[in-house]
Amino acid sequence: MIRYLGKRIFYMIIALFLIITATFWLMQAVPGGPFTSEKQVPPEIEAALNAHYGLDKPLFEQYVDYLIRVITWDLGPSFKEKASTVNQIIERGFPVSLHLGLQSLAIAIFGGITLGVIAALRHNKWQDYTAMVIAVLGLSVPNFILASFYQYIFSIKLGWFPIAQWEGFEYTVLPSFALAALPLAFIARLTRSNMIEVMSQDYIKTAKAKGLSTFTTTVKHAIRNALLPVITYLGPLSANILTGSFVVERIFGVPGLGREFVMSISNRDYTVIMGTTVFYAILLVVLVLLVDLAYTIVDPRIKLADGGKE
Amino acid sequence: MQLTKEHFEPISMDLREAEDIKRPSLSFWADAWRRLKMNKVAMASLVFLILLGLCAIFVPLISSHDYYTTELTNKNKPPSAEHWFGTDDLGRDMFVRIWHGARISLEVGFAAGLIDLIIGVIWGGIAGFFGGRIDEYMMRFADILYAVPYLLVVILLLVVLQPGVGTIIIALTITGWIGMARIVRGQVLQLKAQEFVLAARSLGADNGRIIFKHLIPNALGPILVTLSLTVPQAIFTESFLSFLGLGVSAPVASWGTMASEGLSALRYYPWRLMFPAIFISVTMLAFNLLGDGIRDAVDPRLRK
Amino acid sequence: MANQEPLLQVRNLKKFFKVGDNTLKAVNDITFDIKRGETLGIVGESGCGKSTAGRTILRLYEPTGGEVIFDGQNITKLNPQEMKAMRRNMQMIFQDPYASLNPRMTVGDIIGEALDIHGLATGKKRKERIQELLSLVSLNPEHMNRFPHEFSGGQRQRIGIARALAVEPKFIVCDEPISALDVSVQAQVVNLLEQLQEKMGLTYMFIAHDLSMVKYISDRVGVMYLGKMVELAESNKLYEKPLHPYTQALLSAIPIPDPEVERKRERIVLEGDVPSPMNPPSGCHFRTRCPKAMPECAEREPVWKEVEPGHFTACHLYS
Amino acid sequence: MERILEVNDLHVSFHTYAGEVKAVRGVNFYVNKGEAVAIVGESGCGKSVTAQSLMKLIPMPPGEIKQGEILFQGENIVNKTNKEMEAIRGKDIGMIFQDPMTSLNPTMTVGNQIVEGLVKHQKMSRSAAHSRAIELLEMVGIPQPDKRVDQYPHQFSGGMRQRAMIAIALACSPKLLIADEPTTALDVTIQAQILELMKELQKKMDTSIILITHDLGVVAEVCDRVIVMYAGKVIETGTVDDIFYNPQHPYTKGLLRSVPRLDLNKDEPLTPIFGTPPDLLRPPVGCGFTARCESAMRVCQEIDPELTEVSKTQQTACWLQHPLAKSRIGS
Repeated sequence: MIRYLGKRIFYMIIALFLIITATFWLMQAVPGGPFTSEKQVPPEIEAALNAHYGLDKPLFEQYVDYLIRVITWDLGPSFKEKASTVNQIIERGFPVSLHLGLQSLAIAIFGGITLGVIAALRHNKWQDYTAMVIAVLGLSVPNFILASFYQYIFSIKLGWFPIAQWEGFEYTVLPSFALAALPLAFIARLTRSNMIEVMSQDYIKTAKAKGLSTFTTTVKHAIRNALLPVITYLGPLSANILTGSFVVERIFGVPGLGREFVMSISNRDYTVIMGTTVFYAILLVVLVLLVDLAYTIVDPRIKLADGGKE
Repeated sequence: MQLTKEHFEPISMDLREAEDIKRPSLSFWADAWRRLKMNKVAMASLVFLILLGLCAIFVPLISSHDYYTTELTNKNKPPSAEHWFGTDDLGRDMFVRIWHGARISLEVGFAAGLIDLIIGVIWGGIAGFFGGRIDEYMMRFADILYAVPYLLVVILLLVVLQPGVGTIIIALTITGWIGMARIVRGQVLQLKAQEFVLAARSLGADNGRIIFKHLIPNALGPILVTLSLTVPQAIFTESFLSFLGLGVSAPVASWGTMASEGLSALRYYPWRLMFPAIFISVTMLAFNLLGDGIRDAVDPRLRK
Repeated sequence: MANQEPLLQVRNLKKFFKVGDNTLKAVNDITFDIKRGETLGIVGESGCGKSTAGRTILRLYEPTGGEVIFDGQNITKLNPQEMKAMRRNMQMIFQDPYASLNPRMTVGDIIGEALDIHGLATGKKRKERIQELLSLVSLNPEHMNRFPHEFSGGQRQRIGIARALAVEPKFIVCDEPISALDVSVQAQVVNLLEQLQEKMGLTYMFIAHDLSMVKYISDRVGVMYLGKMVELAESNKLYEKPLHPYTQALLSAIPIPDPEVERKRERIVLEGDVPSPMNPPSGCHFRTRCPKAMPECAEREPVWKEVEPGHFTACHLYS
Repeated sequence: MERILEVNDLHVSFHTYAGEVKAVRGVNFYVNKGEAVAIVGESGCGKSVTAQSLMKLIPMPPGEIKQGEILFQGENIVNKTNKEMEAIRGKDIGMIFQDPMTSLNPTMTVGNQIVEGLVKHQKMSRSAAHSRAIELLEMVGIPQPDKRVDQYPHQFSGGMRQRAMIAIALACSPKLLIADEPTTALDVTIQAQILELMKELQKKMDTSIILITHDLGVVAEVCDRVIVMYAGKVIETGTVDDIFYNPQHPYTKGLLRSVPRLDLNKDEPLTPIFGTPPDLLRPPVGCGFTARCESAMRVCQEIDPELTEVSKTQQTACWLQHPLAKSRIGS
């Protein structure tokens, strides 16, 4: 267990190191240098700025400095929004995004599992077909289209929900559902195919041969085994929700980190791009690790001593 | 019925005949194609995608409009006989722009799919076939790259590089091949241990024969299924990036940029969002349905 | 017999696999001969290393140690070209009639592959040869353009035999060729193998877990347990006078299709499970389940020796 | 003799995309109290489908019991609802499956899998059921049962898993135990252990056993009576002595002649049955064995023979039993 964990954390650190390094050097490659703004800055001010941020040092030293600052969780100032640091922008935007993300994840997990289980239990009946049509639509309609569609129908035409902003529960409904669609569809399909496979396993026959009711067999034997593999996909699905938040927050004007990130891209606010990317990368990599760990704990078959799955 | 003596005359059974096979002979691919043809949804998707491809090639060539000419007197017009899908805020013909966007989507989708396929098959094939140390190092490298969030890398690259279709394809494939490599490696590892490969080895077959005659033909099914998912994924990512303003730059039309422009005018000119939205969604849907159909057609578990 | 030298001599053969940080000693120091024209049966339970032994003898797995001498030539030392030529002499028939034929190739191409690799026949001659081979294993030659999935298990196994015969080998390793088949079909395959042996002077190594079938087809039988050969004798003798306690238990465990015999039989039922081959017991591997285990069994490995003429065993009871 | 089970004219079909597979085509047999009956046949002969139909465990759809009756203790199971079946399964009829590796739930402890049946049928509290589970594990010969009870199936070896399956099947002391190829997936020395255990428990609990197998040796070792199935039908039935020493049906004879005997020296060659069993998607009109039968007659191709009595204990379905056939062969 400890060894497996150590190994995983080691790879995680390598991956993060690569991301930070790549981010830094890519930003250096931007034509004109990362900290050049379009406006003409008086040379003496620019020199002062450069000195202050260590931009006059050789690149490699700047790189080392940057690494150290990331480790001490100091992501530097924003160059466009003079009053805030990147840390402040993350502290401001992330709670909103987290709220939205968790709500979407909850919808996706609950809805996806329900849909998948129903479809599997009513295999090849109309409930199955309906659920799978919903799922394939969820996989096919991109989130930004779906978000715009929701906004047009439910806000502009029907007026049921506010068009934009983030001021209360009713503001969270449309963005959450727009973000949840793809993970929901994915979970539904996965749950369904796992359920169908599990239902044909010998141990389901054993359970029935014991005289257990269909309900008990389904809940205690089938669903549990069918859902275990779904857990492993929660990592990638969270990543999907996270990147989806870039567009959905923009469309609904949600003041989250996703929108900040998109704005920093259009503003070419390089320190914010770098800082947010590093933050997202850490978040996702840690999340994937946690999900994998959760899986190994939940599934008794996996002996961590042997180095992970199978 | 009255049984007579004649009924109890012995008959000689030709035992060879008992073993004759009467069903027509079908190769795996002929059989898979037959199954795919029976799947109406998948065939409809295939037909749609072929039509989409043909229109993307020919409509911009034969249309009297083009995608970049602005006509400021004619802006934000709803669909009409002259402009089938209406015009945008610069008076450009949406119909031609949509087909131009289709070109970009399909280009990006197939180019990214092809590059993923080539790198993935070579990388995963080598790792799986040779195994041992080589496999360990190659897959560890892939694992670390895989841990890097896909879209973040793509976005980061697009911020830095010159915008354009080529850039998008490079950005999409820089870590996109890993999924294919993993599938191919898994297949090769599994097939390599099969008895028919051992049989070929015991006959004295060399690596080339084993790879090309035994491994690749048997891994082709899962590769095709993976490819059928890679293409719509790439199309989606391109339109997503264009929507964020990181894709192709004006005046080139991509479905994503059109949707992004249409969104700002949603309240008054809904068709400007509607057409690109429908085209992205239906194309994605067709690819997904075709992919499902291909998966069902080549899945050996359904085979009897 | 003109040549008294054994066709195949296996000397201290070892095959170890690395599994994580452990070593799986699948075949651990086995020694025996196979005479020209005979059938040597190898029996043992799952995990005893019998299949690995067969594959290592053909160098489908590289041996970890020991020698395999075929017709006076040590094949473990051959370079790839020499080995390829050697493969014409030694072939294999596999266990799983579904996995041993490439599902994407026609039956003709599966059999023809052997001809292609060694350049034995091309064009019209190739087709004729394939049809001749199909007839040899009692399959309809017209079926050469069909795919494996169109055949039944027994027919597929015959295709596998035809493939092995294509290169006209002297020696064939039959790796559980009948285990996956139905009872009535098993006899078809076994009879075919016997006919071919007679017709073509083949030498077989017949691996199986079904001791009654092995005894039926083999001239001599070797018994394996956890990577070791524990006993080897002429097949009737092995049944009449088994020396090793494991052989005794194995023979006793096999039910006989005769109710009268079964009613009278006293059975030795072994306790417990086969230990993991990753971590076999010290000394004699069988001692944990052996009804006659002695203190010295845990201390030293028994030596493989000829207790009676032609009857080998490795057991402290006979040292 | 009390008849615990009687099956009359059972037909079971599966509806596949290729058409209706008639897996069981009119099966008749019975089981007495305390008796061990074997159902023997090759793969695809319908023996497993028959066994699973007895508990209505075949998946429906695609499966369907088309006609016939299954009388368990005088009550027709075929007409019972799912709820009524639940009360019988595990309580009156227990079942063991072929592959011990897949027939236990991998994510539930072995103990809990035994407990479930006890809680359901004997209304035991969970803690009482848990201690009962330990007793049961001990009864089936699992060492350290108090420790093993809380382990997961993957921590058990194949033989131990099959023992655990037996414990599950016998937890509520059923009157009938159906064992579907219980030792096929096991090594011979482990098979010997499991068969020994089954014989011992049968004596102790006075359970009737239906043993599904293709291994004639296992039949000779364990069973009192034998039912031979071919192509979805019973083609011969009798006591073990009838079947092994006086087989009447050419298929039974062929089966016996195609397996070598360990205790005899090799003197006569094996006589295989040529060909393969018929496709039950398109079952043959007459006797299903005609195409592979050395003694086939014209009538065999046209009319399916019915089970006729050979002796008080033995029946066979073969036209060779017809007086006209006997007189021809006699002359």
